[in-house]
Amino acid sequence: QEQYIPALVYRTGQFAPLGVPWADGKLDYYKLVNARGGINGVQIRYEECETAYDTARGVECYERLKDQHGGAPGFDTQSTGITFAVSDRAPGDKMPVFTPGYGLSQSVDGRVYEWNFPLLGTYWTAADAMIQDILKKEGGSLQGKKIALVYHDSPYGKEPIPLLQARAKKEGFELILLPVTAPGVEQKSTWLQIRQRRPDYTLLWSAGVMTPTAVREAQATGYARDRIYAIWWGGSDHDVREIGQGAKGYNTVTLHNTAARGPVHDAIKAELYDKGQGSAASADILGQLAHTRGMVIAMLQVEAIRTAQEKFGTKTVTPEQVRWGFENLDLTQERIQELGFDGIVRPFKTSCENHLGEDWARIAQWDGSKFEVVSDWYQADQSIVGPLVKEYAERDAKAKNITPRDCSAVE
Amino acid sequence: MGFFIEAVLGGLMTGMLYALVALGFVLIFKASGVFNFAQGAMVLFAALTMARFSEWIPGWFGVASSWWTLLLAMLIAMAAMVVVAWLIERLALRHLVGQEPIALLMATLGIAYFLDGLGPLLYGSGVYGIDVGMPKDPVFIFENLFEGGVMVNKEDLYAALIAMVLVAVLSLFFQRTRTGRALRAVADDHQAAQSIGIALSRIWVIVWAVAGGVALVTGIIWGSKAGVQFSLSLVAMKALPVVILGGLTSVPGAIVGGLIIGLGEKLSEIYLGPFLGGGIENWFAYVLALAFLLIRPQGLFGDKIIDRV
Amino acid sequence: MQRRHIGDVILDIRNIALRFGGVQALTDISFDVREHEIRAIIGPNGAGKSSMLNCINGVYTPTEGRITFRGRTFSHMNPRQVAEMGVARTFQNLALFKGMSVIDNIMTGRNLQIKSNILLQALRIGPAEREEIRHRAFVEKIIDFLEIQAWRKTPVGQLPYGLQKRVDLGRALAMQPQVLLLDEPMAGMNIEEKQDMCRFILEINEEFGTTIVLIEHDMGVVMDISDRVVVLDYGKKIGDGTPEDVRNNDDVIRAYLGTAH
Amino acid sequence: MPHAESVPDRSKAQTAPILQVNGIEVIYNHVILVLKGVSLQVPEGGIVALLGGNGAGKTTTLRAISNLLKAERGEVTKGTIELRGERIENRSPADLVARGVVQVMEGRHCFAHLTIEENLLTGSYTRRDKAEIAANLEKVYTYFPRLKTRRNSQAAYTSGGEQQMCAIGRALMTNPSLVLLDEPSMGLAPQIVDEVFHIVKDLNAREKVTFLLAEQNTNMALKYADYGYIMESGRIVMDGQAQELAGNADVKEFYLGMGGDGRKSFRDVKSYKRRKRWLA
Amino acid sequence: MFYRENGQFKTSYRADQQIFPVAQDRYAMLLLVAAAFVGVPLLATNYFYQAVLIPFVILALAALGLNILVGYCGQISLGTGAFMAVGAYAAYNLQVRIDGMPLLVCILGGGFVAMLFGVVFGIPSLRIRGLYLAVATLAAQFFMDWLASRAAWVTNHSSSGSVSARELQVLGWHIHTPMEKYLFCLAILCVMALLAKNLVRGAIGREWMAIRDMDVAAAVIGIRPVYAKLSAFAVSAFIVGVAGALWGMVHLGAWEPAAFNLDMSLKLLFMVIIGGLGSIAGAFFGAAFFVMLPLALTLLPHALGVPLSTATLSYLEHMIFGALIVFFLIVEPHGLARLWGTARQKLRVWPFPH
Ligand SMILES: Nc1ncnc2c1ncn2[C@@H]1O[C@H](COP(=O)(O)OP(=O)(O)OP(=O)(O)O)[C@@H](O)[C@H]1O
Ligand SMILES: Nc1ncnc2c1ncn2[C@@H]1O[C@H](COP(=O)(O)OP(=O)(O)OP(=O)(O)O)[C@@H](O)[C@H]1O
Ligand SMILES: [Mg+2]
Ligand SMILES: [Mg+2]
Repeated sequence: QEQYIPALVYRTGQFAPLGVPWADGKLDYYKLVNARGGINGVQIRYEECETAYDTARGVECYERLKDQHGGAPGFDTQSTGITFAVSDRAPGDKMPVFTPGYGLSQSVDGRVYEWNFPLLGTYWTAADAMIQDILKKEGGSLQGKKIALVYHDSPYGKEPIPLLQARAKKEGFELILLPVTAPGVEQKSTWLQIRQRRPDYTLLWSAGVMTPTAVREAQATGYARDRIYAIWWGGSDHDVREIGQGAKGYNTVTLHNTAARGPVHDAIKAELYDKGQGSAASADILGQLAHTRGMVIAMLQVEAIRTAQEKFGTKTVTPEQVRWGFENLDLTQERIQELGFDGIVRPFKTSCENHLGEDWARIAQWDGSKFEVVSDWYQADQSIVGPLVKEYAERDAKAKNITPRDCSAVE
Repeated sequence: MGFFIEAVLGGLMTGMLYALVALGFVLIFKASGVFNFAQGAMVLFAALTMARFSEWIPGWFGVASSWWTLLLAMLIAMAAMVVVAWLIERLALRHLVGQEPIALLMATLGIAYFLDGLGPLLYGSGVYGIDVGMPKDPVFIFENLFEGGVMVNKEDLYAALIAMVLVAVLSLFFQRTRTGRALRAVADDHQAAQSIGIALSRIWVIVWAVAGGVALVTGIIWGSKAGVQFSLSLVAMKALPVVILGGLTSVPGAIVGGLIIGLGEKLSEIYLGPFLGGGIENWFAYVLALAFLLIRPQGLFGDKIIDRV
Repeated sequence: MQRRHIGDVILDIRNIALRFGGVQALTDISFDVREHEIRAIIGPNGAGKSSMLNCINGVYTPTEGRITFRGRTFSHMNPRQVAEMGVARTFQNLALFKGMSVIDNIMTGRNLQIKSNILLQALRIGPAEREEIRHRAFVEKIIDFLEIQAWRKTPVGQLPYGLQKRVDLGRALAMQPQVLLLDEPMAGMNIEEKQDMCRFILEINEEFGTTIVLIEHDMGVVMDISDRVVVLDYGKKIGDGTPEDVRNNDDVIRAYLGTAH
Repeated sequence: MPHAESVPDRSKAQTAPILQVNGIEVIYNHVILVLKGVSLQVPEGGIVALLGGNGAGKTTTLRAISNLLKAERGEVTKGTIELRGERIENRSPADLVARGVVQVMEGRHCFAHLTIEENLLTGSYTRRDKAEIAANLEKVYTYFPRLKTRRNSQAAYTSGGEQQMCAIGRALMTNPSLVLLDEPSMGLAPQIVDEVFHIVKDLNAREKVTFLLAEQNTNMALKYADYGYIMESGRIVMDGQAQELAGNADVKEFYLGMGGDGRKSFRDVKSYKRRKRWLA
Repeated sequence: MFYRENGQFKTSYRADQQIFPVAQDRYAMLLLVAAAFVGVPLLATNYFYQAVLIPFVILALAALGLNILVGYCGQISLGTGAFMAVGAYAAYNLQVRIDGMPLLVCILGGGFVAMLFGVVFGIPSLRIRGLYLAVATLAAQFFMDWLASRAAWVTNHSSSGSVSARELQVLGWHIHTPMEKYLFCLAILCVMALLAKNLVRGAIGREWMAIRDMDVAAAVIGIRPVYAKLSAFAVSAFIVGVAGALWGMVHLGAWEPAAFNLDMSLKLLFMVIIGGLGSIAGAFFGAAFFVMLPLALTLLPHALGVPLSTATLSYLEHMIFGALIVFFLIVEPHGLARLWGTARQKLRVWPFPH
């Protein structure tokens, strides 16, 4: 018996440098699960579908794979755009969409977004963690400070804006918005504006070539790199490796413990790479941000399937059952240890209202040759994020004619 | 004031970088009447070849990267571009003699697809660096005149110089040499050029190889700024308004167009952008080009469009 | 053969000058064209004959001078106005619509008369369709007249040169013009084809009374069919009169005819 | 070395054919059969006229010889073409120019954006000797003084006749031994037509350049040519010495416009009975 | 020998002016339409609808619109994606902001707004020509990209700039299933194609082609370039706008500005050129080519079980795709429609070679 899992990936196109290790991470974890005997004895049968980060192609993949081999247990689309497109189809198709660390921030609200699971954290989590770190550096007050957001001009890049606006109101800093048109190979005017307005900190919501270009421009305009905070997609080794010393001090926020290696990495090395079965070209990839992120995402999915299996007592599970699994995921510290992810993720528990679980993030800094974690764990401030999620989710519910579920009635 | 000068200088130097890309378009258009949409793909391909070989060669010879390994990598990349030029002529252009410009444009789009696939297939899809020792940190001039001085980016300055030299050499080549004249003849009328013994295939290989060389220079400069990755091919889009503003057929036009677009783009983004929500430079460049074209439909320096009855 | 009655001046050209940058294409040209006559313009290559026609029908704007057409004087016009006033022309270097069939090319000549709007045309109901058929019938008559029935649906780009010239003439005729300007209608034809062309021109002139202004290099043709001839050289008028006058004019012989004729 | 090759062997007798076309068939676009077996010979140092009405296939024949068909999506499907005994169907046009065969295309085809002088100079693309090029240029200017006065204007802005001269001059710049001349008289003033034919004759006599010319102006062509072929609908229907042809009754009637009693006025052709050949 | 028009004499100009003068063509066409409406729904799977049929129908419509501009009027446009986007966002806004707005009105309204947009961006064509114009139309593309992500009212103040359509229904018919979506789009396509065909074979179509082939001559016979060009932009943008509305509202359901980016514009231009400029059928051929080929390239290795990595396959796909485009251009620069025409001509003389 097999459990089918489709994997949307982008190994080509603009964002391939990120997509390739991400995809390899997912695959490596599936392989590891299989090598360890499968999910409760059920082997995973995975299939890749290339999206090239293109929404139309992603939708095509989704349509093609969703009903294959007894139904897919959910999609990790790896793209904000594809998530939007698929989220609208998901309720009709009864298909869970899980977007750890990306996607729609308000889909935390499981009453409205029954089928979406932004586990571990959203862009609001990331933005809030950055502000908290800055607050700490500034001794608790941002009154009169200026913070710039340099963002990829797309839905992805715009996600943190509502949160930052709320934070700006609360902390009394000025928020400067500087959109960069995709792909972002040319950012001279953006950085000249930064030079002109001299923000105290700059947050970077970048992707692909936009990241190294931004760091180079910061260097060329003499903007201190240690005042830049990038979202996790701008925090891979390959984003700054070529810049080396020039990027020293550059910060990024991470959902899991970047660069930390848990026992699971050793297991993958021993079970796969040492036997020549690894997905990436060499075991050097192990421990890199995007690869580990892929592993974490695959792990969450496998855990949701396992939860569903145990609840419904079947071997292969239907998408609806997996949805239940996602909604009742309880990743305890023991379980994390058992899986070999200790030090990488922290325990959390999802529920009908809360499809996120708990969001833990921390800051890592480039020391000239690698990323080092430099902060403690942060969690988004619920007094700010909570109302935002509620407001946006309710607005969406109205627009799409969704009656929010009554969670007290859900078992 | 100091900042304004900085913005102007920044704009002008960015403009020179655009001009470099634009030059590739102009070359091929001037010599064959083909609007080469594959220029961006050629930039990427050349840069990838250069980046990979400059990384591999020190490994093969067991030496540290130095000027001669870079030079060798550059020669290999140039050779690769000549081969590409030759193949393009052999397999595509030769069979499309005398077709409509738009069919040729589409063919170059096909070539772009092909190269976009081939490059990463051969060289991988990671981010690679090209380090030809371009200085990265800013320098400040006029520090006694303005507070904080005027910041100039040395890398841009070098790049602008290289662009200028290339343009000068190519202008002379077109106006003064036998081959230059033949190139212009081919652009006007493929058939007539053939009828008087101009071997189209040779001409085309030459132009495409030269355009490949320009692509290589472009690739090295942009690649050393942003790293060599897939998106590098998109710098070509930034050069399009430059090409039409300067005139499709004018080598000096590429420079002047580049300067105007670079400057207009940066100033508009910095001084106008905040009122419109930012991110306007992309379309503003086109609007600027359009404004000029309404006055001179063939671009500032382009050959006049001739229609007689 | 019965001669037509040649009427009053229909087209009067006064002191036309035309300059392109440094090239003075036309200098102070004046001549007139009478109703129903066949007026030829001759002159060496580059004399400015085509430019003259271009001035008349609004493709070029003369730098100086006036043109009076049926009592209305103008110094510059746009081509559409000229077309509406009933002036049609053919071109020296074929200016046909290469991608279209012969019928469609000639139908374009009827476009000024088409009244139904774009919506009616899209739906192609009632009046639009009837109008289309009416014009089609007219065009078929022209096709019969020019004897090109066999090529009605061929794209004109594929026709031999001589036939293209006829289609060009057909397109102009479809406008039912009062004045027809012909720019070297017989270039590149052999005798027989020239004879055909002459036949068409004479028939048009006689049967519809169309006034014709003709540029032609074949002196045989010019001498035989034109009523009066203007001679241009280097943008200047060097002769004007009946074919006989012109043939014996020394200036004309020197500048144009050469001694061989 | 192509240069040496292109210089014809002048000592050979005039009769040896420089060009021999044997039964060629040409198809356009894979479907339109235009030449249906055309054979002809051009003797070294001769002037041969190819006559025929519109659409007879004259241009196509010339294009087949100079191998310019490809760009028109046409191809030679049968027959052979030989230049001095060597098969040339698969030679590129540039090769042929190097061998001394050049075509002056119908409809001028000057390089619109180049000046007249640059147009002429492109003609010497296959030549390398600077002195020779300069001499050739002078020669062309002496043949066509009008070009000299317009040497710095862009070709597109010159009149039709000037462009025709430019096209011929440009071909002469290649130092040809065989010129394929397509409708040289089209659109030229009578004086210039005379001039052009004079020049042809002159070049032929003085420099032993061979000409194959396609013409509608039968009168002129037969006056200057040695030999003539008459084409109709893709076939050669008649050939012979120029004088013979000029004297032939049918030719007189159909191509020279002369009935039994001399030239007819164009005004009278209305009543003139024609045979309809269009539908042949 | 069976496919020929011999013996089918036309006794009136009306008969001669039919869209398909050859009777066999007429029957074939009727059969095809019947098959599309009745046959396909009997056979197709949901995936086939979503991945092939619906995109095909909508892209064919967009290509049809673009072909009017590029193929018939000779104005090359790289801004088609923008026209589609305008259609989509306008339709979306009509639907969300005005309660009870019928879907058809939304979609046609989208077309109408796109038409206005098209006319505005068509104005430069009065002066600028050829490739200059082509590049200049990119202004429309980048402007729309910017507007959609910057102006909040365009996306009805959605925080992230992505929007999703509401429920679709026409006269009480709820369009839910892929089959219903397909039939809805197909019906619109058929109507539009018929209207477009009427236009291009009528007076206005001749004006467009005249402007395309030789604008000076066109002006001399009294065609106003302003009217001809702008009407081509208007009609084209209208059709493209409707296609955009369908693409957004019916096919995607939810979309972000990138759905109508430059890539879309280039693809559509590809379609009309590979399909055949200046031919209604060309739009269909082109769209079919573009929908099927990448899919075939993706599925083929799967079917054959070739063990290549996703990335390698994807790059090979790119290369093959590029190579095939060049190949088709070489085989027939005038597009698949012309290839089809030549084939028919051969069929007409079959079994004789010429
Ligand atoms: N658009 C233009 N721009 C510049 N010069 C022009 C233009 N049109 C014509 N000329 C010049 O004006 C002069 C007259 O040209 P035109 O075409 O009227 O001559 P033509 O008498 O018709 O000669 P042909 O008999 O050879 O056709 C020529 O010298 C030509 O170069
Ligand atoms: N590119 C083409 N595609 C299709 N048919 C063509 C093409 N070129 C020429 N033809 C056809 O071939 C036939 C012969 O044409 P060709 O040009 O050789 O005639 P010609 O004798 O030179 O006539 P003219 O005196 O008018 O120049 C004509 O019927 C023409 O329609
Ligand atoms: Mg003229
Ligand atoms: Mg000919």
